[in-house]
Amino acid sequence: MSFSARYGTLIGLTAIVALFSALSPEAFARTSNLINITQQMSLLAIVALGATFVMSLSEFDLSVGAVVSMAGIVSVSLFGAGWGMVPTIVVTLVAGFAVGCISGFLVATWRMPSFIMTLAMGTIVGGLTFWISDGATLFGNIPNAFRDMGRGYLAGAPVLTLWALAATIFAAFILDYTELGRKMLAIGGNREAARLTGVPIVPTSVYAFGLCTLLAAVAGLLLTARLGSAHPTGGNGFLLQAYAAVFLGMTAFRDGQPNAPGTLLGAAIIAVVANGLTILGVPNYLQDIFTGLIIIAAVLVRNVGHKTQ
Amino acid sequence: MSFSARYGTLIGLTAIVALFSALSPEAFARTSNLINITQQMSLLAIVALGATFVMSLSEFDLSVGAVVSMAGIVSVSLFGAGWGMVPTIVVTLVAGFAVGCISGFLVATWRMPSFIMTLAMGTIVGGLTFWISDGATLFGNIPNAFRDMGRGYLAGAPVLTLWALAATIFAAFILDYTELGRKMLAIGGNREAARLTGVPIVPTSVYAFGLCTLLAAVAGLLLTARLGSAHPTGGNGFLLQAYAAVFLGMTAFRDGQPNAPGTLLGAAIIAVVANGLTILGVPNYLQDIFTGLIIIAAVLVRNVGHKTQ
Amino acid sequence: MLEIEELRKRFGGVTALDSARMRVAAGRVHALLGENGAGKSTLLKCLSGVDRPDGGTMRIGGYAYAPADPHAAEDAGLRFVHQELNLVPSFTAYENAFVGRRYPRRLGLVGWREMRARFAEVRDRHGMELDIDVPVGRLSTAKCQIVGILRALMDEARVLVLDEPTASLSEGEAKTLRKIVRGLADHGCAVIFVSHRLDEVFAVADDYTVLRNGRTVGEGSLSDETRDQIIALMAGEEFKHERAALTRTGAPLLKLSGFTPAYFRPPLDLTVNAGEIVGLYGVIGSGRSSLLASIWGANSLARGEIRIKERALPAAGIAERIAAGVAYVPEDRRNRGLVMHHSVLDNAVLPRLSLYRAASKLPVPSWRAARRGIRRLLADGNVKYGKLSDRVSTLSGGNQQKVMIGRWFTDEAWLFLLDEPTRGVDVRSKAEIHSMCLRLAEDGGAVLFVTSDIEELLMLAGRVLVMAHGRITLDAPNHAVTRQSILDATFHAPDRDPIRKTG
Amino acid sequence: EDVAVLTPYLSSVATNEMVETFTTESEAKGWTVNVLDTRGDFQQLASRIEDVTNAGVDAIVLVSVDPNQVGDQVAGAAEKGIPVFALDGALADGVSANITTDNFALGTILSDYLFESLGGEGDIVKFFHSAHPGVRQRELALDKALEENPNIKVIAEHYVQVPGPIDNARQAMETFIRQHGEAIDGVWAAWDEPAIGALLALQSDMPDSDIVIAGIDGNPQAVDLIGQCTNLVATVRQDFPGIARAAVEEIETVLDGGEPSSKEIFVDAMVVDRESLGADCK
Ligand SMILES: Nc1ncnc2c1ncn2[C@@H]1O[C@H](COP(=O)(O)OP(=O)(O)OP(=O)(O)O)[C@@H](O)[C@H]1O
Ligand SMILES: Nc1ncnc2c1ncn2[C@@H]1O[C@H](COP(=O)(O)OP(=O)(O)OP(=O)(O)O)[C@@H](O)[C@H]1O
Ligand SMILES: [Mg+2]
Ligand SMILES: [Mg+2]
Repeated sequence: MSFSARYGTLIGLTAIVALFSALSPEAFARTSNLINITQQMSLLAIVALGATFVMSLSEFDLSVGAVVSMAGIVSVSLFGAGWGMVPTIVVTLVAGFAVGCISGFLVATWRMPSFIMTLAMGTIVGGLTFWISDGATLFGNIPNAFRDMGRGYLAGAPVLTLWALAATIFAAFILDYTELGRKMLAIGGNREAARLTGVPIVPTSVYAFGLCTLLAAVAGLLLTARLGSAHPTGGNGFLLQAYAAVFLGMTAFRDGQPNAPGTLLGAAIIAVVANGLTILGVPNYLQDIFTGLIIIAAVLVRNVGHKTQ
Repeated sequence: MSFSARYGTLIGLTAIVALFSALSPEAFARTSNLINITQQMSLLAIVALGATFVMSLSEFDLSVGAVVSMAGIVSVSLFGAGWGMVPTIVVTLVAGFAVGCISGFLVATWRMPSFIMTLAMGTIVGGLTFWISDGATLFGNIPNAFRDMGRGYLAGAPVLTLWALAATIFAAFILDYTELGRKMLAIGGNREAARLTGVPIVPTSVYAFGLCTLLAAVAGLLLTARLGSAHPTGGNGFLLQAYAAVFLGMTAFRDGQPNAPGTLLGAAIIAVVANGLTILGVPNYLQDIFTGLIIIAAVLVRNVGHKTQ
Repeated sequence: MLEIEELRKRFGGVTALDSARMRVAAGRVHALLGENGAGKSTLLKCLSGVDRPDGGTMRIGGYAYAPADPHAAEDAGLRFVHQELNLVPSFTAYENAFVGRRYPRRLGLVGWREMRARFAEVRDRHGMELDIDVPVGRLSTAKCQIVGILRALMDEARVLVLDEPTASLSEGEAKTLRKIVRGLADHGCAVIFVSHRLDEVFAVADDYTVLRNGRTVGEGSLSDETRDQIIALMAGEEFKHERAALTRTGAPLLKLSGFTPAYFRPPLDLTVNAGEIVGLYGVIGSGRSSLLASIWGANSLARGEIRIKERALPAAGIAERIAAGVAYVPEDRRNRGLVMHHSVLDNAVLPRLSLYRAASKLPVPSWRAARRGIRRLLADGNVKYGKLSDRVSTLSGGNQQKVMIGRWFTDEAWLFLLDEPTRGVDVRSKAEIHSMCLRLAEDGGAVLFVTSDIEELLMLAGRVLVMAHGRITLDAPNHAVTRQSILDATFHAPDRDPIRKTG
Repeated sequence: EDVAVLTPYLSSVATNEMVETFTTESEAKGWTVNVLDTRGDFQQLASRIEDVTNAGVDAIVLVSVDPNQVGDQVAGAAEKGIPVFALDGALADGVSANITTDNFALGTILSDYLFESLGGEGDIVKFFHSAHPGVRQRELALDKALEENPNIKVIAEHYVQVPGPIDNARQAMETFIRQHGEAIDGVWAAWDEPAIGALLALQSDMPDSDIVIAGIDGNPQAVDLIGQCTNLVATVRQDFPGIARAAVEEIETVLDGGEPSSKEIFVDAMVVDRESLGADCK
């Protein structure tokens, strides 16, 4: 595999950063802005890392957006009911994990297409979220200690950036360095072969979907901490972007397999483009057009080098 | 294959209709309402039939929602600029077809993942739509003859229903009775086999994506005719629902292959559930929850019968 | 008729072809021989326009021939049955025959009825048995192979290329195929035939070309050569294949009583003892593969009692088998055996992930230990590969097969269920797989293997089982059977036809 | 009486507040209220209007939509004798009455208030969303106000993405702060959610700045933040409960066989700032 094929997407990101730096040396290229980008991409990265798990099974989980929203609403509701920080966080994460486990269980045991299963699950979760919140934005009663989990700096780095890094390491560890992760990838590669070599399909799938929505719930908590409020559809915008990040990452490394560093890179590309275009003051419709073009270009860089066979 | 496996999804739809009829004999089960459902599902069905083409390649086209919106905005803009009906329709459809052709070409020649490629394409199309419309809802200047294409009755049937039927026959015809359709399904079934036996991958993919967005543009035109206005993001809601319909249809017939009658059935399930729950006056959040549960149940009915091996 | 000179092809760092030469005459059957990874399939892929050669010339009938894609090859009158079966699983057999060709039409529409009729005619003309109305995804490997062959026979060909067409066919079908091949050659068609079954090669082919490491190292007429000479050419050295004889048996390891793989099959009783190598023979569709898969616990429809080392196991459940020390190798490596786009390492380590743990209680593999262990395992199995990180799909067919078997040969497993284990494996590696089985049996393990190759059956099995229509119709030690008694048992008439139509 | 309330924007705070008040008030009158949200989807909205028409409700209430966008369906309901009311919408054939605040006026009040607190000159950042017809009117009002105040300049603008407007606006504001820093004097937000997002960015990245932020809607979280003496100094409060209450009264009149008091009923808007909240920010 040629160099441009192996590191194409990384080269793509570098080129994008270089381009924006040249166009806006004082604003874009300033360190504080670059650091800020790492913070802006972090929630997307966390959701996308979760999606990486289900993609490694070659499945989709379309409920992630709804779970992000749900986590926010559940946590603020619990705070509102006077719960403390630890129980609130635990209950929210357990709820998030459970959503994925249910999807994973149904998908694996009944061979339901995950696309439709998780779309339905996302609708159900969205309905529950509406029920809990009555459709209103919830705020108030959020402890400051909780809010500090999603804002400010720690040892010079934005707290959110640190969370995203931790999530990346976590996902990379699971996928590359645990039996669970290898089993997920084997199922994703050839389900029947994996089954016949003794990979337990149901538990592995349940974990993959569960980890996916667990990370979505983490992102939902951090989003709430960052904003100081929770909105019943506030996380829905993450859905397509998260999968875009995973797909960008799949083309980035490892010959087309979902992988954690790639997903982080994908999220970075999306965030850099959004930040750069905003700084350049490009009108919003042109932002859309450029975003699309840049993403296509980022993938092309890699595939042009790869088009052998 | 057992009876419940073969016709499970159809049984599912029948059960749902029977349930709603029992719960609301005078409002839901009235003929006029049932006829109206066929009208309400028609645009979704048309978009979903388009998506059936790309799904038959085992690919996605996530730009369909944006193309629906674009077709509306382009047509009303052209009407506003004084264009006649025929040139307006032709230009809009050509534009819609072109979007898919570009995606299909890039996906097939460079092996770009269609998910990311068409997501980017949808973003670009969305940007263009905004540019043309300035972000505003456009209305006025729409000829009545055009509007009549998307409302009213013809020979006792809603015009939109007839369009959807025509689109179903068209899609079924292409997929089952033309070489083009068989080539699409061959590529989707085993891309390597298709390549080795000399199926032309690039032109076949270009047609599949082109037909997909062409039908999306048709739906966009009909939506505009139905509403008498065009909204720059008015079609975006079709995206996930359309794929839900295709997936429901895949579980319905033909052993998991995308197929036109199945897609129509899928769209019908979605439309019946929405209509029935509205007529029953179920609160908003419960509608979401029920919709999710019913869709899961509809697929389960089939898979339970099918869970052999 | 067909002349190939100086053909070269490299894949990255691997040289697959390095000045290969071949001359095929019209009206002759030409055997293309060589060990696994010698470059046979690559040569044929260059011929079919799938791969573009890096250098060299090809001529057909004196004219230069350089196909740009599979279509060009087809237009030039070449027909291929590739080693890896390339069928669309959701399509029926008859539609698969037309993929990439012009479909018959009625009024401009696809003529389904004519399509089916034309294919059925070809099937009947060649005397093959095949249900052509179900999606091929539901057919067994062997039936799929027949579909691929019939596809190539749909119309007149100038050159017919068969890459291991008989690898999973049993005696009867293979014989039919040989008859077809002879018939075509007699009509003036040139046939290229790749096979690792040398007796078959001698039975059907006129000429031969031997490849070694991508070079042509010998060619000529087969009537001038002996089996041993050919083997020596292929392997580059003298090599003798010993016939196994093992009869010592111990305690029962596997015991089935009233065991049914599926509701439409009759119940079976079967015991496999320690130290035994049991060969299971039968025609296509006799139920061997489903029996093996059911013993493995991969079949949720299986019912009945199954005991391994006296311990009763649930009728379905793979994990219990693995824990009990059973290993299983399916016949269809591509769809059921390997994750083709994953690396050699990932594939090799998959059934034994917990063997390479960093710490015994921690489900975290140590990749260093895994790489070391797998290198040794693959070396033991004589697998030819580039790097451990290469995709397993880049290995030659026989080497993929060896990865799939070799990965189970660790100390944990002692009862092996092998479905066509030497499918597409060259003579020398076949001997190595056989000796691995022998060693296992000598150490108190046991092997139950399915084969469609009667040679192999007699060579390896200490005890011969024959299945017909889901029943065991013969169970006798090796020394007590003859070719004829085996074939008789194969065609044992059923009391009633237990096989119901699929679909 | 059965009343169907339909909107594509239930998750927007303003819409939600109207719907909530409307529901409470009408349930107090013993009506059954069914609320339907179509998540920004107008084709669905059209279908749902058809459904409730078929189900034979006694009145239809459209919230935060221009009924012209679903003209035929509204006319269809009117034909069946079902009165249709618009809240924060517009007039159209078949609509009995539209109860609203003039969005252009809201935009003017906001612009004037902001410009005045800047002393008639300065550089502002603009957050907008032209897809929403009402919000777009506010933007047009800003353009007009800018014409009249040549010393006010828009140095950066951002089209806010929905869903997730707060976080989206926050990210854009973070970017603008790094880009323009002290040069920014004020933030004009077409509604309160982006204003909150801008404030969050300011609080974490430039806590000592005196940038003035103002929005529209009277979103409770915004009002809360104004009361806490943050940089978010004002919002133009549409009287959503007032709109909803007025609507309930009009509907009652019509259901009793009367005529609405007027086809277009405007409910006043007012500025909510520290002063009106009585906050002591010294
Ligand atoms: N796509 C590929 N990429 C890299 N290496 C390849 C590829 N295809 C084949 N090779 C290598 O080329 C060599 C020749 O392979 P080929 O498949 O032609 O062998 P073969 O003679 O058909 O063997 P077998 O009898 O096992 O089928 C092998 O070493 C194989 O690993
Ligand atoms: N559900 C079913 N109903 C009826 N017949 C079936 C069903 N499933 C499989 N069969 C048939 O049962 C036969 C047994 O196939 P199996 O693969 O077990 O036999 P085999 O001897 O291993 O054959 P091969 O050598 O082709 O692998 C096949 O002919 C298959 O078509
Ligand atoms: Mg080969
Ligand atoms: Mg078999």
